[in-house]
Amino acid sequence: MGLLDGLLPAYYESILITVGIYIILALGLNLITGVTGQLNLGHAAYMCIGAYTSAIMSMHYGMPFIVAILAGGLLAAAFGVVIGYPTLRLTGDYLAICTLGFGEILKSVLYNVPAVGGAMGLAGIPPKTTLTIVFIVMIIVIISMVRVESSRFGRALVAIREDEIAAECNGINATKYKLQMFSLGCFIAGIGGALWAHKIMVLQPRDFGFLKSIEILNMVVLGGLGSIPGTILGATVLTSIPEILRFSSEYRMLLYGALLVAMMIFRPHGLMGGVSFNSIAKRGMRWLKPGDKPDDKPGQKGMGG
Amino acid sequence: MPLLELNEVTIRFGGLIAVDSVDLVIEKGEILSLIGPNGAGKSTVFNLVTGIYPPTAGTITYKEQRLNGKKSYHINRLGIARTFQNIRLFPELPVLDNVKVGRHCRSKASVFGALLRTPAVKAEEKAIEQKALECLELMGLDHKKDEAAKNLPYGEQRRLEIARAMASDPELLLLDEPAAGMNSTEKKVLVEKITSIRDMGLTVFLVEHDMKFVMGISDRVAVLDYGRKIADGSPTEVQKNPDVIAAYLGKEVV
Amino acid sequence: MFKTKNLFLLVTFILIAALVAGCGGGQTADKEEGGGAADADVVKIGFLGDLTGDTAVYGQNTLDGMKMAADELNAAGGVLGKQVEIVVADHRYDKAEAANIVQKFINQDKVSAIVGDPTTGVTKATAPISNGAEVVQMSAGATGLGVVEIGPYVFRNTLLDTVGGPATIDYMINELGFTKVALITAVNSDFSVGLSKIFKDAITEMGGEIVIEESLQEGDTDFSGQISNIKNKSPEVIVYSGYYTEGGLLMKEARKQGMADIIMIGGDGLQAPTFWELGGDAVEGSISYCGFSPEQPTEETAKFIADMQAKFNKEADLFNAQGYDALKIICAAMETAGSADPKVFVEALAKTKEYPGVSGVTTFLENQEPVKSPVYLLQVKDQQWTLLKKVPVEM
Amino acid sequence: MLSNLLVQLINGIALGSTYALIALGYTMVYGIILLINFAHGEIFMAGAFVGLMLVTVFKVHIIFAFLGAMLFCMIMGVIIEKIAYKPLRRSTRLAALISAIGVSIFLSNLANLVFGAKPTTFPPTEEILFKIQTYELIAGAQITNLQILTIVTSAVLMVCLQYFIKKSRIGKAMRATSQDYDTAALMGVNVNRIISYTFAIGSSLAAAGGVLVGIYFGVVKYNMGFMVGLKAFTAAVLGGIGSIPGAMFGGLLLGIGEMLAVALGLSSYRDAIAFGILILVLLIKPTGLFGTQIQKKV
Repeated sequence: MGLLDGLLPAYYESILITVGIYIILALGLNLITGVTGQLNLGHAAYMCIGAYTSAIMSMHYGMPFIVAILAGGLLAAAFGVVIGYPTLRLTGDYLAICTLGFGEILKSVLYNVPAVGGAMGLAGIPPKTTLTIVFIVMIIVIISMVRVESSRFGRALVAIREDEIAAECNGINATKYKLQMFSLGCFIAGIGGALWAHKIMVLQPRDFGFLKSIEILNMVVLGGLGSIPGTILGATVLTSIPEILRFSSEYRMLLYGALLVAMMIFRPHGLMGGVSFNSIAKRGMRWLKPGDKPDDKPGQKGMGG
Repeated sequence: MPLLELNEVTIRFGGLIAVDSVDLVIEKGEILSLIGPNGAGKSTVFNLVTGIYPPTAGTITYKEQRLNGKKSYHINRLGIARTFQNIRLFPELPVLDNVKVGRHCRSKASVFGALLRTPAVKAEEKAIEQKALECLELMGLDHKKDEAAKNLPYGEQRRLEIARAMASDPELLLLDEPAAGMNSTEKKVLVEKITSIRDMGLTVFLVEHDMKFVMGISDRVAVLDYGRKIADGSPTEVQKNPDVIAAYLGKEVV
Repeated sequence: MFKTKNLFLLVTFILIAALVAGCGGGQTADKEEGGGAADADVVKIGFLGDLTGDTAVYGQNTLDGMKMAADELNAAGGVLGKQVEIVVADHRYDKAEAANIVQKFINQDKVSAIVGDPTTGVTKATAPISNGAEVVQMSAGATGLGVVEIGPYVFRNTLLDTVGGPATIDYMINELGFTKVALITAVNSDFSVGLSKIFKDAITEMGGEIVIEESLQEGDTDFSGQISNIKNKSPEVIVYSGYYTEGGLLMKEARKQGMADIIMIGGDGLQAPTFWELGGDAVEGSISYCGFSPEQPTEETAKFIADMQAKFNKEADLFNAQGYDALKIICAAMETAGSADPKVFVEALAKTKEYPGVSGVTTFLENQEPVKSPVYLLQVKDQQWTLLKKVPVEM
Repeated sequence: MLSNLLVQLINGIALGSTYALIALGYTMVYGIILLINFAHGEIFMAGAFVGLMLVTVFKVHIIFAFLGAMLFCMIMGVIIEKIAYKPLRRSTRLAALISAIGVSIFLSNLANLVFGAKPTTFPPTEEILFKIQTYELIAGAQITNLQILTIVTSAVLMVCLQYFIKKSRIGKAMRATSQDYDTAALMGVNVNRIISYTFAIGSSLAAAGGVLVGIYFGVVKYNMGFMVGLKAFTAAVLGGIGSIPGAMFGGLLLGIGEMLAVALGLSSYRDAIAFGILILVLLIKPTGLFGTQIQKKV
């Protein structure tokens, strides 16, 4: 059994798992859109690829969960390369609409492939995603993102976002870096999708539509583009708000829409725009730094719940 | 053997010939200035050399290598670094990180290296920081290393661009109007800095409007007008050249 | 500078919290329309459905039916002497949210049973959770494969397509004599894809011929292309496996393009007034199967249709009826077992026999599958479903 | 087969002309403030509902309902701009985009609350307009009077718009603003007013599209704006966003492309084909069919 599983009431555990998965997904998108500035409106497509791949791996080939997760991430990354290679030379909104288009195409194709169940989708995926596993993966992804951010690679990505021509003139092969970044972002999305698949147990193409991509994008923008703590906060807030607003059933999405507008007007750079873990650390805010919490060192992997 | 050689280089934008079969030679260790009226094609020459535009005709050779068709990042790695007329820093990044980016082509940690943070990567990162600090010190900006580049005053932003370019250990430094918008004290400092850069063994190729600045610093001056080179020689020779005077004061003088 | 940032975050959270508190308060009052009884005196039943997403229309209608049932029960003294309270939650067709909701129903609200979701996908994503927690979940509409197999606490109240589909095709081929068929599927609807397969097998088995297969997307409105293709192949009948919205639009388009006499044959997905509201004269003569007949209504059905009209000012549809029945069947089982504890009343529920619901007479088989017998074949005449044939079902 | 192709071509033109009407709004707004106005599809939906309400509740003649819907959405578009976009004029484009998405979510859920999720029906065409008739064209192909009406109305509106943009003072100011926002402002163009005009015109065209689609398909739904909006935006990009003839052409091309896909028996891949066309065009000509190549300035 996992270290964290069963400590909390099942409802909270379920929400925390969802939050964790969304943090992972949002961090992947933050790398693409926040750090490198390439607007991606089709992030859910890569999540979808990861989810389907891992589900097939678990169900048809009986692979261990870790293999299924990695396979999901890798195939999503491979698709990221295939899609990214021709499209990443487009800029701004043209890239955005291409990523959106790919998402819709993928959905449309999945409806027509009987091998993955068409509209009925895949069902009976073993529920292997536990809070412990999500937490471990999330911590790994957060640490990776922090490391990327403060590396030569991360600086190159920000340079591309800030001024692509100046970046090229300073020795950065923008096309190559964008492609690497895009596939890394897609890899993370694929992993998030794999965790999702093994929590929800059922996959249908319509779960991964444009709205899902927008939902993840909202998390990144709300938290503050390019800011890792911001993205984590954004994912947490936006995943919990609908849960908190649960009782206003009919008015919930109405409020959600209004909240987005208000947020952008009063705080266009997001809740924590420009805040990084390093800057928090520098200010002595040790309690927000990853690795400080006692639960950060899980002794063993949780299997099954 | 010259360091950089432009041989009948031409570029056309639609019907407009921005640079018209220009020949230009830069020798190692000199300071060459390219001057000319507005729209003469000076910055375009820089953009051709740094691979932003591919030339329509002609060849550009750097240390016996053809630069035609090479990408900007490749050219940077070969040892050419530049600044921009309309400052192109990475505004949201801190000053130090701007310079660290400049070191990019002289370091090699990959994505995986960044993720694993191997000792080699850590050592490289340290070296990058060291180099970046040196460059900042050289341009007198080390006390501002943690500030966001966008918050620097104009003159310091120009100096930061030079620091960033220096971080890649270039042999040839292209400076696009480095003195623009500076007051005379700042210019004086800048002249010192550029001269000391040349004394470090670098070759400096600059585009400038300010005649006094150009004449004071340059070993040689070339003049462009309507995309054509109309003069090339020592500052005093160029100042006396009737074509140059005509280009600056108007055709009716001729 | 950092302080202002902190302050801002604080203010944001307070605002959000206030917002939540405000809304929460308003809604709680709203949903306790059965009377403000204390927790111990109510039987809580969760409604799991989509109120704002792609499938909102099915969710909203199921909920309306459930509200009707709860009101009636409460007016008559409730269940086991307690008031019935519906706990409402919207998952906007997001399975992650649906899973969270079910966890909340079970652990926070401590519901006795969950009614919902009409779609097979969400049911499959949530039923394993309720089954694991030993709480009854009854889907009011999921017709796909592999639902009740999830476990002993999972039920569904719907007419199974494997029963109604072949009966309808049999009537079409052997009594109406239509053999050249155009089959249309809504590719993004699991219900339609499943039913199309049943239709297709039945057609080929009984000697019919599918001259053209077309597909559409649920939610689209432009079917001119599909109809043009179909017209080109001149079939004798259009068989459509999806829901009423697209069904009505398809027939309207067919008339527009001059296919004057062709009729549509479909599943119980066509069972809603929307079908002729959208299709108008074009759907006259169309046939579908269903678990009940409004023309020869049982007492319950007649009353239900009238009450829906009175309470919500709308004509009852299939989802209204299935939601209504689901809640009542569960409550009846509670009465029989004398307990609102799912571990106790689940046995009584599984033994439900010939329950006279408004969506048909329901019996649960050994494997929990529902059977509604007889199956009624209905035809649209003067914008009403009229009885064509009763087909008894062998159990 | 040939007649079927012709019929599908006509179907495609009818569908495409509604895409084009909506695409114009996207393209005009984008041309001026570089914002993908995601709420535009919802304005289209609102237009359809307003038209429907005017016809059924207020018993207005369809022509006045059509104009009424255009007027209503004109005001609505301007108000949306003032509330949700204007305060964001100087912030990042992504912030404005998210705001637009917020408006879109808000409006469609508002419609869901007010009208319910159930599709609402438009009165039959013979009651509000005329009886549907089919006319034979060459080679057995047919066209209905409703299709003719849809195509002609769209075409008339688009010609009017083109004339307005080219000839009127406001139109010229719009073109100036879209070419260079700051310079136009410096030259004395009241940019705020021009933006309001842009939203007004774009929104009223979307409303016109909404009512036309409502009549044509007979159904109005709270989420009808989403996919149509996405397709119309695709059409705008296809044609070269910012270009008005581009939007018209892109709309038609997309409509015809979809219908040809259906004609070839690929109706279940319809969306995939629509977006596939888009991606291909962008890869071959990154600024869209009618877009102008912008020389990167260094």
